[in-house]
Amino acid sequence: PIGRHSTNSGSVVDVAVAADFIHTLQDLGTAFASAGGGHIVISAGSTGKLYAQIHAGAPYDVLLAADVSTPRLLVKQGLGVAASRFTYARGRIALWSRSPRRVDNKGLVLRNGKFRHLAIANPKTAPYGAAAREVLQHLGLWQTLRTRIVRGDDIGQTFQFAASGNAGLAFVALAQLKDPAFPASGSYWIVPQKLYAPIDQQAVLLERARNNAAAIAFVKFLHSHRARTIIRRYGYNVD
Amino acid sequence: MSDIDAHLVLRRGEFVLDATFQTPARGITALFGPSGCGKSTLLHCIAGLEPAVRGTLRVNDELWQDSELHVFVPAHRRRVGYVFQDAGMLAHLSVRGNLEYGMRRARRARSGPAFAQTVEWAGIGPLLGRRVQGLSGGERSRVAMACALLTDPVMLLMDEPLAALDARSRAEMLPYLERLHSELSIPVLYVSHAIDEVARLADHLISLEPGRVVACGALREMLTRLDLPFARSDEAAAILDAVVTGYDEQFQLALLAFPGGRLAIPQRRLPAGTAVRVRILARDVSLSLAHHHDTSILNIFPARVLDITEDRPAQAVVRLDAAGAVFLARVTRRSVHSLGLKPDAEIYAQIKSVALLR
Amino acid sequence: MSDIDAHLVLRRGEFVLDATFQTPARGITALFGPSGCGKSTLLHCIAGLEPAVRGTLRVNDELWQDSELHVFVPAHRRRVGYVFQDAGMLAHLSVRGNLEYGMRRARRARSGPAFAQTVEWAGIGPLLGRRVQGLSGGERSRVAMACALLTDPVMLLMDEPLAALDARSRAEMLPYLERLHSELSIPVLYVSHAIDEVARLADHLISLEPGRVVACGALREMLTRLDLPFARSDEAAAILDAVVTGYDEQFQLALLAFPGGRLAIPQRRLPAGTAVRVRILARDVSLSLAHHHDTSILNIFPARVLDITEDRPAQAVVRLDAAGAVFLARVTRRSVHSLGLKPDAEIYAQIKSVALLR
Amino acid sequence: MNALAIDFTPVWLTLRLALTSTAILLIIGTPVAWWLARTSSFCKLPVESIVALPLVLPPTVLGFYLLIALAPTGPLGRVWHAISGGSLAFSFSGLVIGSVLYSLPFVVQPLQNAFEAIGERPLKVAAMLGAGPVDRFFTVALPLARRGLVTAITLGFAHTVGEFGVVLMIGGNIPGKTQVLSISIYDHVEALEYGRAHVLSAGLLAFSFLVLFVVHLTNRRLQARGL
Amino acid sequence: MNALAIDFTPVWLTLRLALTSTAILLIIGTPVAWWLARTSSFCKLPVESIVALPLVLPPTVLGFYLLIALAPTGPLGRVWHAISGGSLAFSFSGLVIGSVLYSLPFVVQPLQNAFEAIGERPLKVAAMLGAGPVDRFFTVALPLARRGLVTAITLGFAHTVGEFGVVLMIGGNIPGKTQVLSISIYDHVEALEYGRAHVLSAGLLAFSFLVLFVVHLTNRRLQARGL
Ligand SMILES: Nc1ncnc2c1ncn2[C@@H]1O[C@H](COP(=O)(O)OP(=O)(O)OP(=O)(O)O)[C@@H](O)[C@H]1O
Ligand SMILES: Nc1ncnc2c1ncn2[C@@H]1O[C@H](COP(=O)(O)OP(=O)(O)OP(=O)(O)O)[C@@H](O)[C@H]1O
Ligand SMILES: [Mg+2]
Ligand SMILES: [Mg+2]
Repeated sequence: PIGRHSTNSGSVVDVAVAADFIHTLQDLGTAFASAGGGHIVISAGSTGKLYAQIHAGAPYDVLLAADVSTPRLLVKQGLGVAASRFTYARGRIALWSRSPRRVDNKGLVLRNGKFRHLAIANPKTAPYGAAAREVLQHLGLWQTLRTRIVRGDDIGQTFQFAASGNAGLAFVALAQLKDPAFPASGSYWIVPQKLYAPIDQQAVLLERARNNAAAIAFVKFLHSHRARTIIRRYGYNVD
Repeated sequence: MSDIDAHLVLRRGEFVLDATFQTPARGITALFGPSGCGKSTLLHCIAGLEPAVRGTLRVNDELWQDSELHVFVPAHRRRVGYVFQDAGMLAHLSVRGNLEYGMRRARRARSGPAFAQTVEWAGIGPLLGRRVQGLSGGERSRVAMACALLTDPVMLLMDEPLAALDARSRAEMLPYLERLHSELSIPVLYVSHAIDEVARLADHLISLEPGRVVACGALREMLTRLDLPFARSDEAAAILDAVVTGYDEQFQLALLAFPGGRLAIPQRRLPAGTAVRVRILARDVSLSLAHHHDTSILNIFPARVLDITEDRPAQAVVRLDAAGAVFLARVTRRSVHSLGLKPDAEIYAQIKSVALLR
Repeated sequence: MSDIDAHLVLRRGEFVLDATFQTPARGITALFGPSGCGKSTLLHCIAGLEPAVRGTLRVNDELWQDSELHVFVPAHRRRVGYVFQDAGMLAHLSVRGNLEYGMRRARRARSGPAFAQTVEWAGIGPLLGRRVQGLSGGERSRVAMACALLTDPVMLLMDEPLAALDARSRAEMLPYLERLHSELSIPVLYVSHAIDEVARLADHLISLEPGRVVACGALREMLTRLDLPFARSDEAAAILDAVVTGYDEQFQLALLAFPGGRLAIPQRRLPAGTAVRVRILARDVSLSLAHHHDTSILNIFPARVLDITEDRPAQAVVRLDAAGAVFLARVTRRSVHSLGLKPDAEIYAQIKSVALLR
Repeated sequence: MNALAIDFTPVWLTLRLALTSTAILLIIGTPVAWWLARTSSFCKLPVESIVALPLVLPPTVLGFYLLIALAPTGPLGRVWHAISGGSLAFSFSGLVIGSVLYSLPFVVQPLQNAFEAIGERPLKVAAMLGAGPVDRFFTVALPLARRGLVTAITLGFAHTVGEFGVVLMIGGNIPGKTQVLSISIYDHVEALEYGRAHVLSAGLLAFSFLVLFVVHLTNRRLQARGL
Repeated sequence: MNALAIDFTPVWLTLRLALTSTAILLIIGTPVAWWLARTSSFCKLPVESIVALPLVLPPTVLGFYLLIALAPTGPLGRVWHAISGGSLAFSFSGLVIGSVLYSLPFVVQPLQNAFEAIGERPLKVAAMLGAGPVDRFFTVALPLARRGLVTAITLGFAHTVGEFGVVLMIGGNIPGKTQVLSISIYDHVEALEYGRAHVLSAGLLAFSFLVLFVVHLTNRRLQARGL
């Protein structure tokens, strides 16, 4: 694949990122640049869409996916550099309502609260959705709430459902609530990790950037303490 | 008194129509005037198709429009039958569709026979299933006339309906048009630029100049008034009332009497006593000093010269009086001179042909 | 020999046009026939606007169409000027835009004066800036005629161009149309249902019945042939060639001579020796046994009866020969009887009016 | 479960949505188009532009604003709640509103053009044949604008079928309730289930081709008979 | 960074894309519409339906298939690569192809209707005034189809501006290269940057309103002078 764009622009790294991580990445980019790394160009999209694009030769150097399976698949198909694959963040979900004091710190509102709609991300396409389903199944509410669940395309939409007041409650990414730039009001319950399988988000260096020093440097940077601090600040767990 | 009483004003670009006239709401009133003088526009106004028109319009004691009183009866409630100059029809319907469209919306349901009869008259039977686009010019106008008649209108507006017809079709339709006003007893406003058609059909005449009405009155007077264009035209004619007195079986001539004399005209049998109306074209009248019996001209009678107008370089119009009946003769100035014609001269009028109107 | 040579076949729904004719490619050829007989369709075929037409068409030694040889000159290359029956124009252009559209695409660039002159003739100067939709019926046809002329065509096709005109505008345009064939020297195919117009304008005549050509030839012969509808119509006329011999200043009469006698007609001065053509309507001719000098009829000369056709119940057409000039008289059967008319009878023809054609 | 097993609920839902929306689009769009074609009010220009506006917003963004409007606290949602007691977002009614709003220009513009092309003439002729304004509209204007109507139906229907941004946003992707075919295909693509996406897409194309073909064929038939 | 600071690159990119696509849409769509309006070939019906088809696929799905076609290994991408040496997917050219394909029905259908409404008559009149087929097309058919042209431009332009499903898929949301305004707004909404989304949306609406207003105004002016 030939990308007219970044073949010889050594100091530019094209990063494809899952939508939930975009603000974190912006901060990381600033930090990377100030550390003398280079400039990163961010293309956001859902992980599924990004996969299809990479498959079609998209000029991305690094993928920060929202799941594990996509980077794994890319590596398997020879589109990703196997050695570079690693979990850069572990997402956490929270049950959120825009009304203050609506959500208690045990999530009891799910069982006895009055709400018309509960928004979750589409479990089929979004890892956060799958996690939300798991939580509900764990609590034994998946069947009872079935008719009240509305599904956003991704956690961005899920957040909008609740933020616009159309859905009383929503399972959103903790990162969305912790975002320093847009602190959310209302009340939330950070769902205990034991209720769902970890939402591991993996990064992978893409094959076309195998020899791109700046890209390699960026992936390395993600491992750094400085990067981890930033990521943690957005509500992600990092190993 | 049932009249059509109009005072209508409309501005359209640079053209201003300001028409005031009154005409009886029965019989046929011809609208006559040069191209672009506003005849079609006037019909549009009367039909209610020009919302911008100001003024008043009263038909048959019904007020159709009064811009002071904010009265404006919408077009479809006026129930006029309109034959447009371009024979406008509904392009998405067949000929039959067009005919039925108006018929179904008529005041009174028209009977099947009325339909069959109208189709028969207009000679459009073979066209019924056709789309209106393929029609020839003459076919279009015949269909349009049939459409207008089938709406059972209270008034007919016809904009040069015969202009696209050949002489034969025209001759076939004229008698029916003539019967319209007796049979249907609805008034007809009839635009035409053919004086012979007007003379033949109309009872009343409205003469237009660009934008305005210059004269308006009974056809007969208007035709012989030397201050109006009719008497001066090539088609100048007089109209006389006569009574059928007999019939010449051998030569199939109807014998008529009028105050000034007798007329024999080629005509199918008419019952004696029938009142008829004949038209005598000025150009068909020649004058002689003596009564000659050896000519092919059948109709010769004595008359007195009323006046002589030399309206053209070489020609004159002579107004004649035959015992009260006024008619016109177009002769050369040379003949005026050689025959010594002057007012009150007694001469013989030789009439080459006479048209029976009805 | 430059001719228009056509053999054209077209099917349109139930109507089939199968027209074969030959006419000289100069002067005016009239297409005459009843409504719906295919006159407009024939013009369309000649113009190249009917791709479905089969057959051959040759104009001026150029092959415009031969379906055997797969020759079909596209419409815009035929360079004909076409005045459509509905005076079709380009609705998105002003009157001036329409005129210039054709002018710019003409074979030879037309000069400004040609434009001004044509506009002047058609009397459309005040309309130049107008949109074509607002034009009255008569205005439309005048603009359409001017458009067609300004394309500098090799042939003109005119579909009832005067039908929408009033008598005055018609009279104003006729002389110009008459001059077309001498001045422009291009052939004109002229559709009309008015025999008088045809008689006045045309050199040749193609007579149509629904779908086919029934006769085709020089106007003069066609008009007096008793087997054709012209001689039997009300407008039956004969055409005579004459020469100007003098002028009566006092009464403004032109004096003409033709083999059978002399004619005096109201007319502006014409130089002596000019060859002219006059039309004598059958209905303007009366017959007498003696020569009467005391009548207003100026033109009287001796003639011999050729034959008599009693074509109507009460009337007959008498063909007359005045020293080789053949003309017609329409008289009643009674006059035939009372005057004892029969072939070879010697009589006097009294001619009420004579029209100078050109 | 077979990898290509397909749930047909979205198909019916889509069909229902497309038919309902198209019907409502015609009901709303036709008078608007008629008014626009015939008015010379100074409002014409702004209204024309406003009708075309929903087009320029990305559907998801339009959906976002609709979501705000339809929310129980939003202007539309409040009215609706007062009337029906229900909520608009995440309901079929909401989907219909979204689709109608988004597809309106495709219905109004062709209709308006068609109405304008008719001109005054046939309406005058019909008036003279005794037809009142409403009568004229149905028996003359609509038949003569048939081509525009067909285009309006085609574009409106197809666009509603294909629309998914707005629908996804205000529908909440609830299976059996607001999950229409387009979303369902989209989900398959996102979930990398390309096989199912291909099958559904092919089916959708074939079906739509059929519908459009039938619409155009009907149009032709009518054309052959009428205009 | 100010929360409402706005990057204008997407705006220019969008404008460039919309103008290019509209121009290409007209160049491609006009002959197609003309052919459809005048042919009586049996191909007409299928072609009409095919032109309308891209509409029924959700844009992202259409984009997905386009992506496959435009990829260096795909049919179109391979040809393009052979010709230009570049890649179609994720390039401006690719965006243009996608937008054109997706907006084609909005351009073809109104134009086709307008061409059909003209009828044979004016073309015959023009032929008699000496105009050949091409001349007639430009001097008669196009001016008479002006209303359809305006609608085609309006719908084509607005739809390209608002389109984002296809563009997101085949463009890859690359800032400065394929990240158009619609995607950028979408991103802001997704990233919960509602403030910026509002500002951009309002700007987009205002700007588009202006463009549409000008188009309609021009149309009116022309109408007043011409048809
Ligand atoms: N929109 C307009 N702007 C300016 N003048 C107009 C407009 N519409 C019509 N006219 C003019 O109004 C006048 C009257 O037109 P109208 O059609 O009534 O004439 P008419 O008497 O019927 O003529 P004709 O016998 O030729 O049909 C014409 O001179 C015409 O040019
Ligand atoms: N599409 C069609 N289907 C069937 N018949 C048609 C079609 N188009 C025209 N015709 C018929 O062809 C015949 C010839 O039409 P055309 O217009 O040439 O007549 P015309 O001689 O010009 O008559 P007019 O003097 O009335 O204008 C008419 O009888 C007409 O009805
Ligand atoms: Mg008129
Ligand atoms: Mg004709």
